Amino acid sequence: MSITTKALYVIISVIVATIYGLALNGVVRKIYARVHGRFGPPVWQPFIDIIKTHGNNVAISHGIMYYLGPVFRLAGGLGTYLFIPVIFGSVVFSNFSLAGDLLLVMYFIFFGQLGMALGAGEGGHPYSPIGIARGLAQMTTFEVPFALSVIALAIQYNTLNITTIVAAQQGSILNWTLFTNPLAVVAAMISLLGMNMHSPFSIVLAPQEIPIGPPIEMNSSFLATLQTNRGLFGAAKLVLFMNLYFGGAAHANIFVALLIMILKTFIIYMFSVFVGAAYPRFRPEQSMRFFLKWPTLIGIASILFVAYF
Amino acid sequence: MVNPIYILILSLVIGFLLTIIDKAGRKLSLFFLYGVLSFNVAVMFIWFYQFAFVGRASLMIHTAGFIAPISINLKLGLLEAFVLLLANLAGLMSAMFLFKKLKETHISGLILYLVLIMGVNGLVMTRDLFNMFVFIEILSISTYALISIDENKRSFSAGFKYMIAGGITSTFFLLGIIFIYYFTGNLNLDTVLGNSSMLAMKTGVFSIFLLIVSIFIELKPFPANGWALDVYQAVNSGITSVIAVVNSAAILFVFYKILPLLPDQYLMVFVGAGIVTFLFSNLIGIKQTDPKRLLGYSSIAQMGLVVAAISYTTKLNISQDLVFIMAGGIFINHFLAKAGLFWITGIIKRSEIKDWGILRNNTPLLLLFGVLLFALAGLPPFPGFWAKWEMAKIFVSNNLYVGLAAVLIGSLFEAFYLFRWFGYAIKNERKEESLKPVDFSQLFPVAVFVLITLLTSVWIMIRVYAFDLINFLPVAAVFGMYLLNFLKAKLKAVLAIIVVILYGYSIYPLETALQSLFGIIFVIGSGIMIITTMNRKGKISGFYGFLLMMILSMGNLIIAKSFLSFFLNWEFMTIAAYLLILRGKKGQVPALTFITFSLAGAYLMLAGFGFMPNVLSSNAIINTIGSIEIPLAAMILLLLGFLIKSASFGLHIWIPGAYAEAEDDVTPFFASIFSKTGIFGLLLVAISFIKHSSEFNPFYWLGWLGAISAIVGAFLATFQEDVKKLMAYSSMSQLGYIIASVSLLSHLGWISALYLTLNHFMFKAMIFVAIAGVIHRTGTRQMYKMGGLIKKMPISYITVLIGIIAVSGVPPLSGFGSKWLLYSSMLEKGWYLQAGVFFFASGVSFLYLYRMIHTIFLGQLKYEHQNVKEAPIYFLIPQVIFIMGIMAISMFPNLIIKPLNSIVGNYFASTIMIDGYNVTSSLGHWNGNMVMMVTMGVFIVPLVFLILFNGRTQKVKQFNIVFAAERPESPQTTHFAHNMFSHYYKALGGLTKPRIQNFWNSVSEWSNAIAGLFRQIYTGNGQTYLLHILLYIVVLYIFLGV
Amino acid sequence: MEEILRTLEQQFAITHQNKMRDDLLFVDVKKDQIISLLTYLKDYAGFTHLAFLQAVDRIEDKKFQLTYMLYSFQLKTNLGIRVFIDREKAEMISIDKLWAHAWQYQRELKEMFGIDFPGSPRVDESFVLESWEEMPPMKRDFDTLEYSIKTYYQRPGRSTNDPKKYMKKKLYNNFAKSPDTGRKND
Amino acid sequence: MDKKDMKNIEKEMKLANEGLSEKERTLFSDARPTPVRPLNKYVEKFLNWARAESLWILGYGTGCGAIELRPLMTSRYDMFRYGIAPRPSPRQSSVFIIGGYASLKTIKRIVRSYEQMQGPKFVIALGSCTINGGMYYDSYYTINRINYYIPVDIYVAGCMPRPESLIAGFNKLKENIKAGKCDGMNKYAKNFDWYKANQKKIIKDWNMPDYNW
Repeated sequence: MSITTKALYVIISVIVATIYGLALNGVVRKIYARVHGRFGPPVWQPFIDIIKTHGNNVAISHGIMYYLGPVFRLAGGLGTYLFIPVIFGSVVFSNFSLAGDLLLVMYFIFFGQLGMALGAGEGGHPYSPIGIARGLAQMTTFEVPFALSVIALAIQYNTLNITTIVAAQQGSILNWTLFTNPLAVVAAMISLLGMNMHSPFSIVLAPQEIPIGPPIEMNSSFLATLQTNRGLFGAAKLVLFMNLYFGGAAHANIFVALLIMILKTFIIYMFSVFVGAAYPRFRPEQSMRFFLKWPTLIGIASILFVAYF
Repeated sequence: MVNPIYILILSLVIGFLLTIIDKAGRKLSLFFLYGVLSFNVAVMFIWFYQFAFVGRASLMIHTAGFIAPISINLKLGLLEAFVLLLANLAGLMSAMFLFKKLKETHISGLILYLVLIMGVNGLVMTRDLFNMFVFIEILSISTYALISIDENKRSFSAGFKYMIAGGITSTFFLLGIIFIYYFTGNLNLDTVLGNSSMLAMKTGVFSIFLLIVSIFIELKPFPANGWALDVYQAVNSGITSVIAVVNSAAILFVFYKILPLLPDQYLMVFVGAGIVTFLFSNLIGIKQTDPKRLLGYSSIAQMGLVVAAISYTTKLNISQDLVFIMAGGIFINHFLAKAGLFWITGIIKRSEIKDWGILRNNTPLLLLFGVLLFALAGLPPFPGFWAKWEMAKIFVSNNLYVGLAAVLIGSLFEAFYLFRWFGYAIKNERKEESLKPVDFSQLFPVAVFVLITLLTSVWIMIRVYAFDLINFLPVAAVFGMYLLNFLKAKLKAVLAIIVVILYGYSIYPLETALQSLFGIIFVIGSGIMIITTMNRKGKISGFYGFLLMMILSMGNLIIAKSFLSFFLNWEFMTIAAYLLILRGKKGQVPALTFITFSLAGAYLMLAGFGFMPNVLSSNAIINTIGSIEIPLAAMILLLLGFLIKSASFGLHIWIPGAYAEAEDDVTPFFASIFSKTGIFGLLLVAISFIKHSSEFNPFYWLGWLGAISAIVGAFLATFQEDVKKLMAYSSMSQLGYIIASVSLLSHLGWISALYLTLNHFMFKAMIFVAIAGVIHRTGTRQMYKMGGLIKKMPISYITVLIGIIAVSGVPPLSGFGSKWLLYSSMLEKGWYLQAGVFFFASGVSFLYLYRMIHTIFLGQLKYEHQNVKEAPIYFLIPQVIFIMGIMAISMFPNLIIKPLNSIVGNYFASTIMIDGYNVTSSLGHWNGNMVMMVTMGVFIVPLVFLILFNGRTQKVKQFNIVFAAERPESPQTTHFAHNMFSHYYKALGGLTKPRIQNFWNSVSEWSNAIAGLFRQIYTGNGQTYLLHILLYIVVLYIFLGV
Repeated sequence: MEEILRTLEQQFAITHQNKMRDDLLFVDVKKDQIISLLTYLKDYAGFTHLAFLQAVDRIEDKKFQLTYMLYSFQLKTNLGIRVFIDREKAEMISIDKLWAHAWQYQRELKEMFGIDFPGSPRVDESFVLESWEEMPPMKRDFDTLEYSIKTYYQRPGRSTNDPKKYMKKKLYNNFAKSPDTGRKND
Repeated sequence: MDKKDMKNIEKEMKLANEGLSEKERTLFSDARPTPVRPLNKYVEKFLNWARAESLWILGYGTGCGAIELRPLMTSRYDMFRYGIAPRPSPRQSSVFIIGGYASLKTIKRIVRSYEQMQGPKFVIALGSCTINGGMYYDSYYTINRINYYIPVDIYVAGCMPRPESLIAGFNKLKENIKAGKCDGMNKYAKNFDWYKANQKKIIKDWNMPDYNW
């Protein structure tokens, strides 16, 4: 495959994911509104917001690291997405999954977070590091059940290669990890709640206490970059979960496969949306203790389950 | 050839004449005194030379014209000559030390002194039991009198106690003689020895017991030695050193002479008693704060050890060489060091070790003090070290494990109090007034003894163990740099770099695979790091010497050809590290903790090496270890020793203090290079283990230990305010990764371990150097006092940024490679839960890394740092070098993966496939180069996008923040830094309670309390002491079981 | 309560007593007796709570009237202690030693009326007004309209109406005719 | 223009920041706001549409009128359907609602927050007090005309105006934005000295930089 074709494929893949991710955000806002008994913003509101923030004609920058923070963040989102094969068997959507396996994806997630944390840190606003300190602290704990669940997968499928994991789940719906290793899925889904930073784990952004937390100083195009990443990165995470636990998206027709992906990721996302709509927010230490209690035990149980039974 | 009998005669004659000579003036009598003493030394030197180098047979001197056993006969052999040479030398030197005192005191002092020396000479030479008694009495009486030379109440009372003890032992000795005469009809030692069958029955043994026990009591066994301690404390230092050294030597020789009388099966009692004395005296020693009493306990302990060594070697009938190294080593070590130290206490005249900071003002004296103290603590290259080495081997080969344990624990106690003393001398908070200039007459004896100590050490190293010159390099470096002290620091640094380069070049041919990797870290890494120290100004004496010592001994580790050479260099390294830590501003306590833990580790290793089979090989042990099966006990002991160096969980107490309090530009050495020696050791053991795997696998547990170290280290690091402590705990955590991956004992695991080692070496070095630069500029280690320094120190910031990305394992930098290898290898091996723990630990590492980089470089710049400049160029050079290193192996992972693959290929069959830049394991794949390319791509695209789409971008300053519609008051209140992870502490801080610290604290408290308890038996009451002696004899008799 | 009042009369020369309700009384006292009076009330009579301390500008009498409003949790009674101080040289003894929170009231009075309380903590710091340079605004001789016109750019064309008349005219024309209000007006 | 002139101009562009102490001056930016030239006409039109459809209001209730903002978010009034959303940081908001009377103390914070918003930015002045002081017209501590201190795009009169009026105001604002009439930011920059003089006249303890970036 020539570089140009690959580049073209990657661009297509990224654009699809970004649009999907942002639209998903819009849909979710609509759903929230309906739950509240409102009309809610139009589904395309996230796109308008991004255009508008990009269209701001003045911006402020606190320094080079601040400038690069959103870049890091988006690069993290892009990279995470690009290391995941989105659609099983598709060349266009295979991205750069040749570069590494599941571990690479798991660690590349941190790339954006770290860069953003540094950029926000240079902003000089105390709320940024407060939010980051909370976010990182929470991250250390929700990563534990997820990591345990991934280890269980690695034992189960004897590989860390995402494509292979997806391949192993093909054939029947009963081959999905959801059914072959439900404990691992439970652990991972709980940690997904933390990853998505929906309530009850939304203390990082806590608009009331520390207005919006880390990105408080972010403005104009910086903010737009972050918003773009929110769509893309969200989609990447969901695609990862779909691949690992819900059989991935595979169909001979690429559009059907995309539809399958959209359907599956939507359902996965709805899970955290429902939980978020139903539960109030945890305090930081509560959420940390929570993740290290039941989800971790479930994760350990899933490992023991696949390793020894 | 002068007949040694003239020594006795001359001493007596001059002794009697002195009263008359003194009428002509004290000068003349002093002349005669020194004349006689010098004569003694000269005679003994000639004889010693004759015996040792010309090979003369030993000399029998018959008195009164008859042949023994009818007359008294004297014997002068190699041993006698050796002991007497030392004793007479000590006598002469002590007299010299006492020059002022002898000038003023009554003439009887001089006479007594002469008589005492005469007694010693006689005692050593005589072969007649009754004559022995006579000489003992001569010795004792002159000693009683000399004790009270200072004419104060305490010395009188001490003398009296000494007299009581002496009296009672003499009585027993006499009783013994009577019995022996009754049974054998003879008192000549040789004859009695020849007829020892006549003494084989119970009463015979009892009579010998009486004889020996009285001598033994004179050697002050625990606990029947209260009288001696008062003497040590109360008496003039010159006399004390004579009593502690010369008298003891003579009595010890008597003990040695009559010991063969006792049947072999009873000797163990004395071995036991000696070791008990050693252990408990040292235990009580840790309570002492009076240097003379402290030395007293040390003396008693050392004598106990010598007695044990002599008794044991006599029992085993081992080769004369070993006896000399083992018993003689301890003896000569004790003899020289103790005499010297007692003299120094006489010079300093401070009765609290806390007040010894005054010593700092006199560099030569401090140097002498240091050498003697290190010798006494049994560190290499001094004779005590070799003795302990041989002792460990012999004890282990004869299954005397309890004895070995007791000796090693005792040694640790001794080292602890000695180094505490040393610490007070080198460092304490107080300002000291300057020391009065020391008289040459007082300095000279000490210098002579130090010189002899050194010469003996060198002699042992060359003649007995036949070490290469390369093993001398660390010590040579210290002395070389001491001689070049007048040079400027920069010049010395350049010199040090040249030395390191030359050294690296010279050992390069000796290295293969694994060695080269560690060679890069130990030697090249050190060379780069020395550049950092070039920032120092002035002469900074005593720094580069120790630095070179550390570097060279680390280099020697990888090419060591025998266990002894390995251990020797290991100890050199420890000493150098100790001295470097001690240089720090508040280095006293951390250095003491460090040396205590290190020596504990060293003693464990010593015991471990005791279990090892002897290897004679022309290749480095790291290459030959595979063919040696390490016994399990040795393995565990060695692993424990190495784990202390690599700061594993439970043994990590020393690490924060040592890293934090060492000077800022030295800490990188510790964190990035020195800590790898422990890993090297682990690999050493592991290589042997994989070739001879046994049923019990300690490495499985080591893996867990590594995991716990990783997580606990990360937690502890998270809650530090002090940046260096944070990084220290981070090191502990990272070393936990390495320990665990070494313990995997698999191909991928070891690649991971070596990759981590190299990676940790680079990022820890660059972070610590950058931090050193920051501390240098801001003058504080507290992170919350900094902030916003990115604008002032951009290069340091970039270094730290790249460093933390490499630590945390975020792609695309090299850290991810290590994480990928680690998890892949763990999952491959089936260590699932451990892998989970490591995931958690690497998550927590984000916390402390972010905390470090944010609170120092981001956020609000403080007023006081408005004019801070970028770190000096010397700090930046190493940083840039390491950045390039990290970037190179990140971009082109094959640079490192391929060599590692081939290195580890020597031990395991390869389980990975390398295809271009793609590394495939059994579980997954990783293409470092592609990751880097993709990352750069996805980074550049948004950046260009942002630059294009941003409108007018105004660069603003630190206070232009939305502060809830207020304006920030001051940078201090706006910077979020202090107690950054309080919420995390609330949730999980319970895990960081200093349980381990508390454990070790209580260990030290308990030792102190027990020591205090035992110390109480010394009431200071003469009658009690008498009771002790009698009871002791009874107990010993019961143990003897005759 | 009666007993307390009697004690007050006998011991503290109360000049005036006014019972508004069963649980609300006012007494007037001389300036120099305020500390001893308050101490007595707080420590012996159970009036432990200082509800507020405020001032009234009695410009006609050239006096400031200070009211210390106390409350007794046992008697469930409010007791107002009124002190009249000279308006020209407005100065009062600080009671922050009796009630620590009184410093805040005193700071406010200093800012709004210019009454000084020597020794009261932070009494000179501004309380609500930032950067106020005129005379204390609550003094009745301060003309706020004039100040506002001078400072804040009145927008021309603004008219003021009496709310009652205006409402009648503009919005609720028939309001007066409604039976409910009509009766009251009669 | 040679380099020297450029430098001089740059120097003139700098603000004096006289309200700050010497030490603090280094911590605040001293750049002067400048008017922004519009982009291509069609691009600007498109962006104006986006700006109008995505109004982020600063969550800062400056006066009693803030109480009227809450109902807007409820299901009864549902401002979200107009693309209006609250935003906690001025950096990210585009609409500033002056909620009623602004006291001297508040105007300081209003100015600061307004200047911290990134352009284009719009101001809705809510209630009579913002227009002419309303019932506080004679107060010694309440300003009468908010447009002397920051440029106002839309006034919503009333005391208090109901949420419906506010929504009407928003819709008017949208119209104006789409028509390209809301140029408050440039107005502020062009008449910066006048606004600043007015602000400084009433704020006596000026302890912030002349322009809060």
